[in-house]
Amino acid sequence: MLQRYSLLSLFKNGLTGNENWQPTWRSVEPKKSYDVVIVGAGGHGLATAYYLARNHGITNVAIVDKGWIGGGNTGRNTSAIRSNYFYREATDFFERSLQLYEGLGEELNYNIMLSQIGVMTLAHSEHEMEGIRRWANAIQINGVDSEFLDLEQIRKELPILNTSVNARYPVVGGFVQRRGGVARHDAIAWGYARRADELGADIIEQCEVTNLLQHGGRVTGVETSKGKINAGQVVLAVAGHSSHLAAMADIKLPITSMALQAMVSEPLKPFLNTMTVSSVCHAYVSQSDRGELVIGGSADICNSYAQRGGMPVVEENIRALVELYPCLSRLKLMRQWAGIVDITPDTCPVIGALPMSGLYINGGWGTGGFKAIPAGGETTAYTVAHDSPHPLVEAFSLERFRSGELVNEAAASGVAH
Amino acid sequence: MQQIDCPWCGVRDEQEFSCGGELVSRPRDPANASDAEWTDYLYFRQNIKGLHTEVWRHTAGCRMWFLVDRDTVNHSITAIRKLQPGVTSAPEGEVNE
Amino acid sequence: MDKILRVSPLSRYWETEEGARIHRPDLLLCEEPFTGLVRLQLGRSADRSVCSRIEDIVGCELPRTPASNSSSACTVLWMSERDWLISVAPNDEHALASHLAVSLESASAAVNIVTDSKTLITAEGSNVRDMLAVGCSIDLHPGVFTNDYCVQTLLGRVQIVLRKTSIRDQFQIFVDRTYAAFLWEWLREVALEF
Amino acid sequence: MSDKDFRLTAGGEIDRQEPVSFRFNGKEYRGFKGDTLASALMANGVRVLSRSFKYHRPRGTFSAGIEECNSILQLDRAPDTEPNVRATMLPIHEGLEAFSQSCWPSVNWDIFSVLGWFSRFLPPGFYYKTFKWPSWKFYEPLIRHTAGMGIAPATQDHRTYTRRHEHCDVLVVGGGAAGFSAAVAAARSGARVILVDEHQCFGGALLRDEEYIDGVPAKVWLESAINQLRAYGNVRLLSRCTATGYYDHNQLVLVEHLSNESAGKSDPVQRMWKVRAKQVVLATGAIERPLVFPNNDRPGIMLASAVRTYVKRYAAVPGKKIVVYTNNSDAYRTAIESHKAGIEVAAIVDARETPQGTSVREAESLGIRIISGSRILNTKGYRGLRSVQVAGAAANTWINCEVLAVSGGWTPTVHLYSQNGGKLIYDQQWACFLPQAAEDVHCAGSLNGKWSLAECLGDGQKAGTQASNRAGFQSHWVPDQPDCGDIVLGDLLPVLPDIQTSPRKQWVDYLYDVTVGDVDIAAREEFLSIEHFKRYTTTGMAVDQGKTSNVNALSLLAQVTGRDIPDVGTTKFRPPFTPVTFGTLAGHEVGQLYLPKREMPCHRWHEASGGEFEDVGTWQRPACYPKAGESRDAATKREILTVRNGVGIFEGSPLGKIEVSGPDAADFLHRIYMNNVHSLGVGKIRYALMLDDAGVVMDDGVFCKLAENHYLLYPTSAAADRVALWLEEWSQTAWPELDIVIAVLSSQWATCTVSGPRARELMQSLPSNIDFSAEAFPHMSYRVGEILGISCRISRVSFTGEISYEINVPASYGDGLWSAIFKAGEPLGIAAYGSEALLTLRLEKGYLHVGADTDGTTIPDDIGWGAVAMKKKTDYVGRRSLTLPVNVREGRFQLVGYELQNPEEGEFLDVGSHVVESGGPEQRLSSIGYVTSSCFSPTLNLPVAIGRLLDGRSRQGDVVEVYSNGVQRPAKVVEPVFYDRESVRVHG
Ligand SMILES: Cc1cc2nc3c(=O)[nH]c(=O)nc-3n(C[C@H](O)[C@H](O)[C@H](O)COP(=O)(O)OP(=O)(O)OC[C@H]3O[C@@H](n4cnc5c(N)ncnc54)[C@H](O)[C@@H]3O)c2cc1C
Ligand SMILES: NC(=O)c1ccc[n+]([C@@H]2O[C@H](COP(=O)([O-])OP(=O)(O)OC[C@H]3O[C@@H](n4cnc5c(N)ncnc54)[C@H](O)[C@@H]3O)[C@@H](O)[C@H]2O)c1
Ligand SMILES: Cc1cc2nc3c(=O)[nH]c(=O)nc-3n(C[C@H](O)[C@H](O)[C@H](O)COP(=O)(O)O)c2cc1C
Ligand SMILES: [Zn+2]
Repeated sequence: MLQRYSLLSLFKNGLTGNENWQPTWRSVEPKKSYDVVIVGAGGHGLATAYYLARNHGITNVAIVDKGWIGGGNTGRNTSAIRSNYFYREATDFFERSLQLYEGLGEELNYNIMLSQIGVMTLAHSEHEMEGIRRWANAIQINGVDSEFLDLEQIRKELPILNTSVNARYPVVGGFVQRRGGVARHDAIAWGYARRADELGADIIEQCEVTNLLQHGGRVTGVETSKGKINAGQVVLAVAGHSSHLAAMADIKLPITSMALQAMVSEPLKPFLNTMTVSSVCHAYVSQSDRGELVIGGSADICNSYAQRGGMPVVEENIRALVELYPCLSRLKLMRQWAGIVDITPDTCPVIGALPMSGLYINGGWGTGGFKAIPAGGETTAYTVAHDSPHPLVEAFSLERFRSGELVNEAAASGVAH
Repeated sequence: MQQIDCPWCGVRDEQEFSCGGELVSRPRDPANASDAEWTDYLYFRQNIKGLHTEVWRHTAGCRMWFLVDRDTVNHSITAIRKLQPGVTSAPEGEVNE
Repeated sequence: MDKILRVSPLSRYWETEEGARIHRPDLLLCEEPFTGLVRLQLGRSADRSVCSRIEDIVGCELPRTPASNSSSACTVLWMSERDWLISVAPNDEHALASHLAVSLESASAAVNIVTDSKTLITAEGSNVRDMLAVGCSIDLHPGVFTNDYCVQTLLGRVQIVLRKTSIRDQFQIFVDRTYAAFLWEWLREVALEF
Repeated sequence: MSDKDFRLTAGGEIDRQEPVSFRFNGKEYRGFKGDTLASALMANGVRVLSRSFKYHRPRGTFSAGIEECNSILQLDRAPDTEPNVRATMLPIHEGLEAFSQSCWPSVNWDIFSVLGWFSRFLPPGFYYKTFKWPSWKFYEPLIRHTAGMGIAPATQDHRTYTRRHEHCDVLVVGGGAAGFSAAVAAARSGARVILVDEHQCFGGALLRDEEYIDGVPAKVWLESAINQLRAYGNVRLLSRCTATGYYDHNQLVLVEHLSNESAGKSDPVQRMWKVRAKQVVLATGAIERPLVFPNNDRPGIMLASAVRTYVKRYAAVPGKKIVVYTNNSDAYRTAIESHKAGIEVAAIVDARETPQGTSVREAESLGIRIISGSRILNTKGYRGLRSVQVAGAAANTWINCEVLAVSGGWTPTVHLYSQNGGKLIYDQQWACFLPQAAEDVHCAGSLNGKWSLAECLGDGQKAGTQASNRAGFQSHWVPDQPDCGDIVLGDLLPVLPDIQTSPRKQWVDYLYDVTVGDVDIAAREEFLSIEHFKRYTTTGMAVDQGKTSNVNALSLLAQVTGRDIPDVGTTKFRPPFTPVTFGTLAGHEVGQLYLPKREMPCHRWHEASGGEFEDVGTWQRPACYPKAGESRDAATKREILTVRNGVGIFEGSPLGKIEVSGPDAADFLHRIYMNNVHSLGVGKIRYALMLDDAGVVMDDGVFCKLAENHYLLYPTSAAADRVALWLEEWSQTAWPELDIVIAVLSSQWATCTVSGPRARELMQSLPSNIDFSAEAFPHMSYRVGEILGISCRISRVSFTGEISYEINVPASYGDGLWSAIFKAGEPLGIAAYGSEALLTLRLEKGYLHVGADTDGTTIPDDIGWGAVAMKKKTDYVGRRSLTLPVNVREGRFQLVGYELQNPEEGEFLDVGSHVVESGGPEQRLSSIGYVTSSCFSPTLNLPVAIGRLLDGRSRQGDVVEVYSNGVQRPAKVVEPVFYDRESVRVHG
């Protein structure tokens, strides 16, 4: 039985010397065989396991990860959440995800610290404002909140932003999705893990998949550093490693892996209550509940599986930040890191069946799959349970790269987040 | 930041270059290439974890394209070669310009 | 009608008291407007004989590596494969270009006057390497960046051609004219440190 | 030394002739030049400098270096303030002002310290377990209030920061004994050497330890090494310079602090060095490790080496009575030095049963009381240590003292080494992680687990010699064997509290208040991976990044989970080694220098004539030229009407100019352009599309045939650079066999466009050898000649729909030519027009603007070029993609015009509005098209717009709903041309 978390449980446990806290999840050794093996215990893998159990009653499931759960991009992203996409297909999907996020803390009985501080996109010229208008109007038409802001409103909401008309790139306007924001990245992984575990799924850490087992055109399991595990169905939810895993089944993907960096400043007393995004001054920034500024920008320039980045992007991000917020120049960078993101030509995910029976992918999230975790898990679980795509992700099949029916969000989401 | 040894100009900082991604070849006879062959070239990549061959251009220097054998895991570069006539690769469109 | 005046990209600074000059202790930068420039590019079929014809005209060998060669009349800077920039005294580029064009008549080649596309800034003084190193990642050590060496690189994120002349502590910076004013502002800011 | 005086009367590297006054928490104090803020406050008897993050416990200085976890202060007053400054690293200067952070109302009386009482209800990660109902939103403001450390400044930073690129053969990080002996060895071989150290003075541990090298004091040796190195031309020594990051291909980033004083504009305060080193020697030393015991965080509890440093280097006295608590012999030196300085040493408490080593013998001989085989059980003293409780023989006695100097051994500073991917191995004997030998990095000294000076010197020599050899220098230098006396080090006994039985309030991570109890809880809750543990408890996540806490934490985690320390491992080391100021990372490239910008050849004319500039890509272009008192709109309208009715002049210099020549030039371009290249005659111009290989329209421009196999391409301004690279790319990578030359001449030419019904009249009035008559020089043709005595190239192409001449002259004549034409045009009422007017002019005529009216999905057929695209049978770039299913199906977004219905005067559709339709059971709106260009046409006195619409060509005449920001307006779908549909005027 799951130990409920609440103010009361904190109090009771405090009185009894905090000795009765239960494991958040059990890290176990693999069984011989499962109905479904999910490769990758990031947000998407864990959420898939949770929804498989909760929505479809499939509980004989293993989630295997080569490292520790949430140690991939889920544990290293700038945690921006929004649903302000351009195309209907993308908006519907990401809006579903945001709605799930809004109830997730309660549902998981785990505080994911969803902080709907709003995501404000800035325009630095009339021309850019026109592009932004097209984008923001699309969002409104798709039934999602997006609010135009003129310069005066922006000044009022963000007095420390450089809104001088003499700036190198003066701000002229923008729009905001108020329901956008951030959530605590680790809590997503731990919260889903806790519930997936409770519902019966096995979480297996330090277990690297080294090969995909197949027979007669069908996937039959995985070979791992902890031995062979048989499976009826296998889901690849390995983000930057998607191509590497798919290659084990001789499948090529429309994905390039690149290092995307993020960085934090030293912790500061709260002073920034909105996330801002700018494509000219290419950086986005928000302040976490612990006080550090969380900063992101563009990816490093070439293919990489090294979870570290170089200086050019750091300098570029910080320069952009200081340009937007000149008063931050005296603050200090405390830590920088990188994750390996799986970028597709249209910057939209690939979800669904792969050309091998029983094998599915949840990947191609690129720079923006954290916000997608609840819906990604939900739709992947559905797709696996029904062996047919969930209506929300039909447009995101691998097949679109054969017919050319790309969902070209690249134009709409100019900034990576 | 990486350092790339341009076959013409010598060792320079990564920032002077553009990376064109992994080496792919454009079908020789596009008109007779199947949709699958064509989209393979346009969109699908091996995206190797480990040593692979990719194309780079020395954009801020001699503007020449060349091949780099680079390990995508540790970024070590094992070989750099000029493009030989006959070795074709496909221009990458908008990458990092 | 009045004769049409030529205007260098840093002309606005020439109208000030100090001119297009940045003067600091042990550092002097100065625009040398209208330095004659000819761009010479050869096609694949151009062979050795074409090169020797050119070498006869320019009076020195065409460099094959990032370097420059000089004759009494001109300096030839390597730009890329089969691609050179030739600098001459102001106004001498016309004669050189037509001379080259005539001798290359049948060959696959392009000879273009590009005087107006760039401007030349000379930078000298014992602080010059340190100043350039603020925004240039090339190794400028005198033992490495020797006389006549020349590279295309970035300075303050602007593309330049950088050449070491035979004069002690003196460099030439060729910069695209449309970026020249920006680079100049950058140089002025950076030079304050020295 | 009086009771109030915490400064020794002699000794230290401070300049007693130069007093410095400064303020802390509003009170004035005095120190000396050479003091750090921490040493100066110590010398003034100030013990509480800060409060901890979670429980607001009083804290005092803990270390004497970058590992400081307590004395982290706010510098200067708000709003010009700087948070999170380490008092231990900050040299004082006259007028300096600093404040404690995270406390209210004051550091001595902090109301939030009540949180300490509730600590049992605030276990690690408590916030994950609650605050979910009614919602996090409800609690967040409260929680946030307690978050963070310093206060962010609110004003612009006026200091400057600079940078420097540097190359060297050998970079030595760390200026201690090992670093210097490495640098000397490398420099002797002739290699280019850089040595950096983060402190004000070189010397590392030599500054605190009394050592001798070959009979002379180590400091004398150091002095001579520095002088020796300075004498080499190829050596650079940098102090107050931290190597913050070790990146790919041996790039290291160094941050040098130049001065403290609020400097004038021209004096940079910091310099970032980006060094490319052939070889790297890391001699970063080791950081002393605290011991974990109950209430081990009181002010006065300090690292043993730090106590020594304050006494020896700053002549500052941390307290009148000292107890040393150690598990190794090195800390005995603290007792010895303190004793020699006249500070009372109450006892040395040693966890080992039988302490051995040179220093132990020396302490014994000085008569210092040694309590071996013992532990500290507890401490007392809220705002400053008063006494410690010692276990063992003397029955848990309390010993009074003001300072407890602790040493739990040493943690090699492996950060940079690990950042670069170096592997670590665990050393059981010294209970620490050490670097493994690696290729291009050479580790030396304490970093390598060498603890005696002699070993460090030898190790440094070896590393320096190896590094220079690998960098290609022959070092023929025979290493000397330094004699540092017969030192016996003794051993080390790891001591960790037993988590199960001991009290919880024993600090592991001081800054974020992580205690032994928290380790226990995290382990119970399955946060067993060290990375999970770190994130759950926040150990090592504060500004010190766990420099003193990480190893204790992982050792405890190993203990409580029954694993070996190497199995638990370390957390990932990441740059920067110590925090780096944003301003330093931004460098000079802020404000107007943020990104390079380009000026057109006639920039100064525009400037002088009231042009209002805007950024168009990288270009500075005049949007319009308002006259005094004229609004932008009015100016634009005037400019448009002048072009329609008279003549205007526009600078189009950003247009690309690329010449392609050579025997295969026509073949090459035929493969590049969608349009036919072969069929164009000499002197003629053709409008053509360039696609990318996915079939998407990339550029529309014109090209001109100058001669057989000699073409001049005019890509659009926005695409000029990209097209040049694009042509080179295809030529180099796909068709290297084609014999062509691509000459990019875009900057060589200035382009002045004269346009309007009276353009010809104006051209004919200028002295020229070109015949401008309609017959001799028709639309879409090209002439070379002279104008006003300058050689020029003129093309008759039009972006306005009027007769236009694009005059190209060498760029340096641009400004002169422009002025002359303008003067000549004055009788005709000429006006200069800017980019705003041009956009309207081209929109009225329905001329497409690639990038605005098209996007990354637009193929030729969508904009009405489908037939041409398919007519050419041979392959060209993008052709194959045009037959993919997506590109041949129904339901594409096609170019159309829109006429707003029932407009008010001056009203027009918003660019960026959508055409909407509602459908489905919920009558949900959906977008079926966009408005991509729109304006109120002054020429037609009508609103005009173009855009793309789902199957738009078949909807001509329909009235559709256009949506923008909640408002819907009807518009009629029309042909995307509004003005001069038959193109009579351009051909005129
Ligand atoms: C710096 C950065 C910033 C970002 N910012 C945002 C943002 O602001 N908003 C947003 O929405 N998204 C953002 N993203 C993207 C987002 O983080 C990811 O899209 C998302 O976390 C992907 O989740 P996942 O579960 O698919 O992958 P991951 O969390 O990466 O999980 C994949 C797991 O697969 C495991 N794995 C890999 N190979 C194997 C194998 N062979 N065997 C077993 N296991 C294996 C890995 O160990 C890993 O744990 C950012 C990403 C980065 C790197
Ligand atoms: N006996 C023991 O137990 C023991 C333990 C530790 C040290 N020691 C003594 O300490 C000395 C060690 O000599 P050493 O040279 O190896 O180390 P060191 O500590 O003397 O010098 C290292 C120096 O490098 C600096 N540094 C570290 N990281 C840096 C960075 N990223 N950028 C710039 N500077 C950086 C440090 O501030 C320090 O000044 C010897 O004298 C040794 O005897 C003895
Ligand atoms: C939103 C967010 C906030 C973070 N805040 C901190 C922080 O306050 N302190 C810190 O040391 N690291 C912080 N990190 C970075 C982590 O320490 C770590 O670097 C990151 O998760 C990547 O893991 P790795 O460095 O172990 O590879 C943060 C990471 C994220 C994603
Ligand atoms: Zn090159």
